[in-house]
Amino acid sequence: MGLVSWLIILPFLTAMAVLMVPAKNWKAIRWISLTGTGMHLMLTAFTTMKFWALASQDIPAMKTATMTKLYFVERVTWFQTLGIDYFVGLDGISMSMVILTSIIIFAGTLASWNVEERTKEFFVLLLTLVTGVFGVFMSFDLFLFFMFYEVAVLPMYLLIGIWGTGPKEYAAMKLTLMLMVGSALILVGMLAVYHASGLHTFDLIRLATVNYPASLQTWVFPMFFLGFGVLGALYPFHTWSPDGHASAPTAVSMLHAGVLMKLGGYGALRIAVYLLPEGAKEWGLFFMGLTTINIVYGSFGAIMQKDLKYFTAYSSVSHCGFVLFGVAAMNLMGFKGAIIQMFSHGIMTGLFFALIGMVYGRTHTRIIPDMGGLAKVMPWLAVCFYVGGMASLGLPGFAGFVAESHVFMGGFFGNNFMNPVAMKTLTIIATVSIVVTAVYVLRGLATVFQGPITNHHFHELTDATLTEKLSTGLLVATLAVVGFMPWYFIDLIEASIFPFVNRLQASGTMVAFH
Amino acid sequence: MLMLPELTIIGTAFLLIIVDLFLHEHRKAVLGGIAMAGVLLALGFTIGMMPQSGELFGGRFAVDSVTWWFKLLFLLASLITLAISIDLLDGRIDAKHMALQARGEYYAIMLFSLAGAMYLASARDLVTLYVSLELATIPLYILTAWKRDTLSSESGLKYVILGALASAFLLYGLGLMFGLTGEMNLEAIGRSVTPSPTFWLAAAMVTAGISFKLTLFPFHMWAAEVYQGAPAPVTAYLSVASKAAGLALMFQVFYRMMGHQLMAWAWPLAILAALTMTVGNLAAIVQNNIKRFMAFSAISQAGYLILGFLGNSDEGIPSMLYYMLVYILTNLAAFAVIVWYSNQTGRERIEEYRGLARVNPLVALAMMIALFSLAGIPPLSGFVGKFFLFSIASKAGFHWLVAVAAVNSTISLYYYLRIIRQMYIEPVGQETRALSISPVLAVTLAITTLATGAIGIIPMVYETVSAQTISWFLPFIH
Amino acid sequence: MHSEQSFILNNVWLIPAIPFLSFLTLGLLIRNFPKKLQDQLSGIVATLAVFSAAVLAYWLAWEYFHLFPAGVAKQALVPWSFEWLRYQENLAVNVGVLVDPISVLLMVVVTTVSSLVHLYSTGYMHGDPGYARYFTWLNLFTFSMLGLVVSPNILQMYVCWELVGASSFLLIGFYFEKPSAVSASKKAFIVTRFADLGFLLGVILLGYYGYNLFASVAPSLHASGLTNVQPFDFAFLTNPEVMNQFMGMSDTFMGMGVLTLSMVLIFMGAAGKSAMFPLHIWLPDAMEGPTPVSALIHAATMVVAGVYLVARMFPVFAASADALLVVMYVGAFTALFAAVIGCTQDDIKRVLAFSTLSQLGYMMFALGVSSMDHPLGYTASMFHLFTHAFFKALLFLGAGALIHAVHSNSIWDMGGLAKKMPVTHATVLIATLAIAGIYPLAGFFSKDEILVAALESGHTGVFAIGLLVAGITAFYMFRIYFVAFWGKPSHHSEHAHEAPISMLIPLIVLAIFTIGAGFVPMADLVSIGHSAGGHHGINWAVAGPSLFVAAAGISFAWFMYVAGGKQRSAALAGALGGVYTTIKQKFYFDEIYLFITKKIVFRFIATPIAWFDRNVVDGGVNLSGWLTRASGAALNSTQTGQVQTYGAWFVGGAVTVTLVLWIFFL
Amino acid sequence: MSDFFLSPVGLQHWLVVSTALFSIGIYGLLTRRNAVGILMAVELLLNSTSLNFVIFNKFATPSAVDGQIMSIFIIAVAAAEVVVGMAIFVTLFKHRKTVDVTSMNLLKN
Repeated sequence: MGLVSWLIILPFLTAMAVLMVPAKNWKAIRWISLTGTGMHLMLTAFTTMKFWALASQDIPAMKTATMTKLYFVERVTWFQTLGIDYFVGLDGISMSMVILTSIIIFAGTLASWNVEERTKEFFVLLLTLVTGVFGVFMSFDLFLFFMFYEVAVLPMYLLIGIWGTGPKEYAAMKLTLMLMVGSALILVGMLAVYHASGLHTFDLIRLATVNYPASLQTWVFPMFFLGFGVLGALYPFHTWSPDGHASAPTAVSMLHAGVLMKLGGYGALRIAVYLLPEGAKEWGLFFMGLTTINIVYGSFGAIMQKDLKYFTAYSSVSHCGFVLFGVAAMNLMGFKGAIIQMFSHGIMTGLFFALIGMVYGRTHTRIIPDMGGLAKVMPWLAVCFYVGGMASLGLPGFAGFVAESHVFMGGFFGNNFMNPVAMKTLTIIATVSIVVTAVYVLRGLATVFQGPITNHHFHELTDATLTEKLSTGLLVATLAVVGFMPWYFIDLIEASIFPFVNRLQASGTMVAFH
Repeated sequence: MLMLPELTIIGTAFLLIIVDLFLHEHRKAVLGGIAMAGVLLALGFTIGMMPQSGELFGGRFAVDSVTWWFKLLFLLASLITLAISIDLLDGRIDAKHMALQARGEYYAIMLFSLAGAMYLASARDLVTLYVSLELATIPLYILTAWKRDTLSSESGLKYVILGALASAFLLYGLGLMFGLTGEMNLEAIGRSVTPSPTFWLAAAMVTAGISFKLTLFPFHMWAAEVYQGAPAPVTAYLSVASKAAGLALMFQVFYRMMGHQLMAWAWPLAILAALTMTVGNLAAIVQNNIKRFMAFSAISQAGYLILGFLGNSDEGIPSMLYYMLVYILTNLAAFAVIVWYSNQTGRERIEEYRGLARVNPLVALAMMIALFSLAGIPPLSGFVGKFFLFSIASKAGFHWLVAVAAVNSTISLYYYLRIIRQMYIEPVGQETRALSISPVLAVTLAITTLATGAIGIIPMVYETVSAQTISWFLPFIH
Repeated sequence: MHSEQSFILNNVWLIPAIPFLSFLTLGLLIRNFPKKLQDQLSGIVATLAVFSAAVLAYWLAWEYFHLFPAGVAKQALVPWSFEWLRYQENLAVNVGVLVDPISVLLMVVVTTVSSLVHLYSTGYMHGDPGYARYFTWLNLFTFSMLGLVVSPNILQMYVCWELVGASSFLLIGFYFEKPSAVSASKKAFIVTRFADLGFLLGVILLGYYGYNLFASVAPSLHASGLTNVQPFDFAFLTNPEVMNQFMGMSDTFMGMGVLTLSMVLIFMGAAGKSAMFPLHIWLPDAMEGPTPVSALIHAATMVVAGVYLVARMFPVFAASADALLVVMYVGAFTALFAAVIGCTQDDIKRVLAFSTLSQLGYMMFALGVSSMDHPLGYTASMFHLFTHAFFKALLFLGAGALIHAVHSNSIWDMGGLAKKMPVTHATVLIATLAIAGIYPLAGFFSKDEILVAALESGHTGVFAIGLLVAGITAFYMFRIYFVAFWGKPSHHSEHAHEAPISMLIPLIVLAIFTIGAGFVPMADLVSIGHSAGGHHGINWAVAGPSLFVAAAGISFAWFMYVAGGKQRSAALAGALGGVYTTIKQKFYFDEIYLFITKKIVFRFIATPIAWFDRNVVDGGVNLSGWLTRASGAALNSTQTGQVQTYGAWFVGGAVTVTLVLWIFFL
Repeated sequence: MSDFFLSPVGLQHWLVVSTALFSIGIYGLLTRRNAVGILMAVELLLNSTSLNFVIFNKFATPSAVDGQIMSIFIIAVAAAEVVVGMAIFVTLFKHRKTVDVTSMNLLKN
């Protein structure tokens, strides 16, 4: 088994190890989980270093490539008659997402340190879910991709249903069903592409060498984009996200908002745009419009939220809008921005939800107006919250800025097949969100952390524990490292983005706007 | 000896009746063992003779690759059903509830039905087809009413009336086919029949008859009541073996008899499939009795199943057979739990499954796996099976149907999750201690559950089906 | 050119890096020490770091200004840069340091004021529970500001621009338990953020058009020695050839020329940071921060970043006459507007804040009146920036000493402090005279140059405003001076005594600067455009009236507040009636903004969107669920239990299938 | 139409008979309240199909006896089917003391 397979299987093995432990040893269970995810983090770090050395050298060569170059490829024939392979590997986009997931799950395990009810089942489900996520990010066979995709979605139902709060069954059901409708659309598109290619393979890379008939692309592309869009909280299919996040337990919210929503953007780019460039050209502006609504609408929606989790969920809607906006901008900067935004938003929301969980664990409320002056008693959490907030409003020095500036530039610079005036106008509308984001982030955080302490019980509260500090510190550091040294990250992903752009440029007839 | 498996089954059935006469009541537990041994033996013969093909009785009885697979499916379904029936028949149940009477006859009648289904797969002319079909069906009427209480008898009566109506339609259609061609042999009819109003009338009547067995809309109405009223193991058998027999019948009629017109059939079949899955799914949402619920779930599964007929695809045959296999294993895993729970507590309402995961975590896990597989969640085999079927529909250009089917899967997930929610999320209900489970049932449950997981991941099963049956139907259409 | 040999010229990056390192050290490590040690260490580390940066800055200034002989235009150097962020080919951000006259000037100003403020703060903040946190953030600010100053490209400028905004936010809200401080910090951040939206769009616009030009101009740029240049670089944007291309561009966007539009947008950012009308509302509230912070950030350094940005981009602004006119009018109006409000405020720091606004208006319109051919205003603006930094910082620190002594911000709570706090009194008097423009203090020279520039440019109206504002400035500055030092002692001020030595040293040093700064030959050091500068001397035709106006202002203040006491001013206020109230309420701008945000944005946009999302969008989702269930129930009701009904369904189904088949196939 | 009445008895006439039987069977099955009546209707249905086979045997393949064999099988199977139906009905009758199928709707919805 190669590196990539280990990256996929390790969480699952950890889950199996957890299964072996009797449920009453819940302390042992969380240590096993932590060890497993910690090992995964180290393995990821090791892989990243190896990958970086290879990929950053390929940047010049990839500038004109139309075919994704994969590293650490493993391929085993699976269902031969249908051309289904176990085909996994890494490119820059996958690598960055794997790093994200590995960090989030490690931090999430730390953040779930106080799950004492049915600990065993919790960690088994969590680790199974993560296995699915890793699988999605590293598989390059559509069937395998889809398989992992659903594995990643489904444990969420139980995780929210059992360990959640509030109207958890409703939220869990809504989330699961909406995402499943999305995956239904993906399935339709996937099969259509498979049969249209005539290659008799689900190999994504080979499928992307075909020029599909325009009539097919016209209807399959929106299927894909909407299908992935549901997971990426595309307006108006985002409403699972506030309810789901609000009801989910901490680690699940982290993982869900941090990683799972990224599957949407990832799939939209990797599959929708890459396979169907002409469809992308045709629909780009439409989806750009929708995502603009996402960005602005989400940020306005966040202003009036009373519950911290709803607040963060709407902010996620807005920020995930940037991801899809970048994808819909259909150029190098847009794609790059989308990837960086996925990463930064993942870390950022992961941080937010971890912190909300920690604050909630202390104050037993998530209602913003009920809190106040918490910075006094929990300075660590407050600082981390502010770092997250600043990152989310795109403050330079954190990853969010790198991402958003890419996305805006991508939208503004446009491309040679979409109406430039419309693109520029939409971009300008989208930029408004940076102000609105500042408004809601500062309003929300100021109410919670600043001002005098409103409730005398709060005086007795304590600051973060060691595990909590470790968990949040890791996330904060990641945000800062990417924000301050973006070139490492860009070197990591850039070589893998050229093929998307080049395939777009090479496909079909050009509609000249210039 | 191409007929060896069938003869083994019939022999076992007679043996059971005879042994039953001479056994003392408290030793009758051995009957279940005999029945299972007989089925196992037949299974062994079937597998052992697998690659062979040939004919008997002047081509009225024949075996080929697809026939073998159907027989395997029937035998497997019966074997598992027998395994999950034994507790109820041997009285290893909660004392408050009545066990089923007359074990010997029960097993024998079930084996007769099995034999009928097996002959059905081998039938090559109208006489054998009809007689074997009735041999497969009539014992089911009896089994349905086996409990002899009001509900069981009522469902038996409904089944027999509607079943007779359906076989009359089928027979009328077959009669018209005979009249159009003057042939009794299925393939001969297929070769010489030409489209005409009478042909389409006959086709419609035959389809109605088959649809009844396969529970396709709007011929499905019996299923809910019969499934609900029948004893739980019989429901299990009905939901798999009867459906597999229906599929075998459909293969016979559609491929052999109307193979040349199959391409023309695609659109009506697609509509039928779409309606069936939608109706089954929607109605399942509001059910409270788990057996009735499983009836609607089974109806929707039938809707997926016939996607394999679309577009004359050579992958359709293995896909449908594979899906049938998956469905048998998965559904019987679920039914094993349902039967067990009903044996132990007499409970059949969905709300009554609350908290099962706390008291019997492994059983709940098995149930969850089975339900997820039914809903088509990867990496379970239910997903793989559905995926292949959807692929057939997509290949035939029925993208809208794939969309309908996929959305239907989502709806089905909703109601399967209802049960999972009761088991996992809701607090513990009436039970506070773990319910006991008999070794036979435990082993059955373990095997079916593991198989449900494994045959989706391990490609060998599908590859084998595919290798053996993929171009089976080509002779019938050229 | 011997820059290679100079250590400091090659290592300018050290100047911002030292405060940054100190920030990191304090931010990450200091929390691990015991509280007492934290307080001792953080002050020392932070102050030393900034002092060493200051030393380096002076060294740099010395080296740099001696690099070029007199009369030779001082070239911009980029001794150090690296690729930080690569958007795409030919569009990257090369983070680095730019050394040119104004950046060196600003580095000197920033490090000087910052180190003095650090020193002052060790006394002023003594015993505060957030002592270590305070110095951490102060260092962060210093780093960001220095980073901003040395930016060789507009994107780095934007990055540091945001960072100073954030550190300003943190420092304004330093007393985070005080609701007014919290809301002031939010307001500051959000208003400047709004302005930065314009800046960002301007940057994107410039980047876009610059990138489109890049390929065509790159060869000639390479030929002229500009290798490794990127569209974001100032060297690129201010390159004459590039600007020619820009001006020749026929593209319009939203009805405006590309160049004008981008410059107006960038000016929007500058106006936000420099609190130009109508984005000025955050600055008076920002006085909620600790007074040294106000001195450093909201008087001397950060707020001049807007002016600095316009100066930095001046060649481009100059290429668009319309944009420059906007700069001029906004600057002049702000100068007047803020000065008028300043006359009515009672909070000493707010008066100083409005005076800052007013002075920033001066700097702005000084830029607005100049051009590449007549760069006097440019020099004057930088000169005023330079001098203002010192005397305004001095004023704030002096005010801080007063507040420290009387524990109140209101000038009416002070009074009679001249004797009790002699050093403070003397230094504040020097600064007040300087800002009033009295010869030979620093403010006189720079203000004089601005007025000369305005007059020479032919914008007489602007000149008149400048002159008028000089008088008003003298009035309101002496108003607070007289009231605070000469007025009747209140119970607050009875027990006041002189500030500790750590606070007095900065006052004294700044007073020295205030006296001396006017004599710096600014025109030799800082100039732009086609004329090589040269000292103008004092133009008495302008200086005379301006001195007269200042003296009149001082006299009126004396008349009102010393001779007349409180009654006379109250009578005047009463006579003015509604006008006075309006001015005192700052023309109700806060209320207008509050109305727009709370009433319009929150109530008519955010709330409806939240409602819409929960009810319409989510309602749609729930509706589809409900419909599914309802149709399930409807279907279920067809299961009547009547076997004959089922039979009818069967027969009907068979008939339908027959019909369908006939319709399909016949 | 008149041809039909005037021509000698042939295929069409027999088919009319069988179709009529079939229709009466359906009518009876759908409308009779008495379960025994319904089982009789089932007999009619099956007999109609049985008749069909005989007719087609006579007119389509006069030389063979396939259809007639089929009809014999149908008769046998129909008997089995009705016997089973009758047995179940008797059991049910013991419980319900009624022959009315419309009242046998405990299982519904």
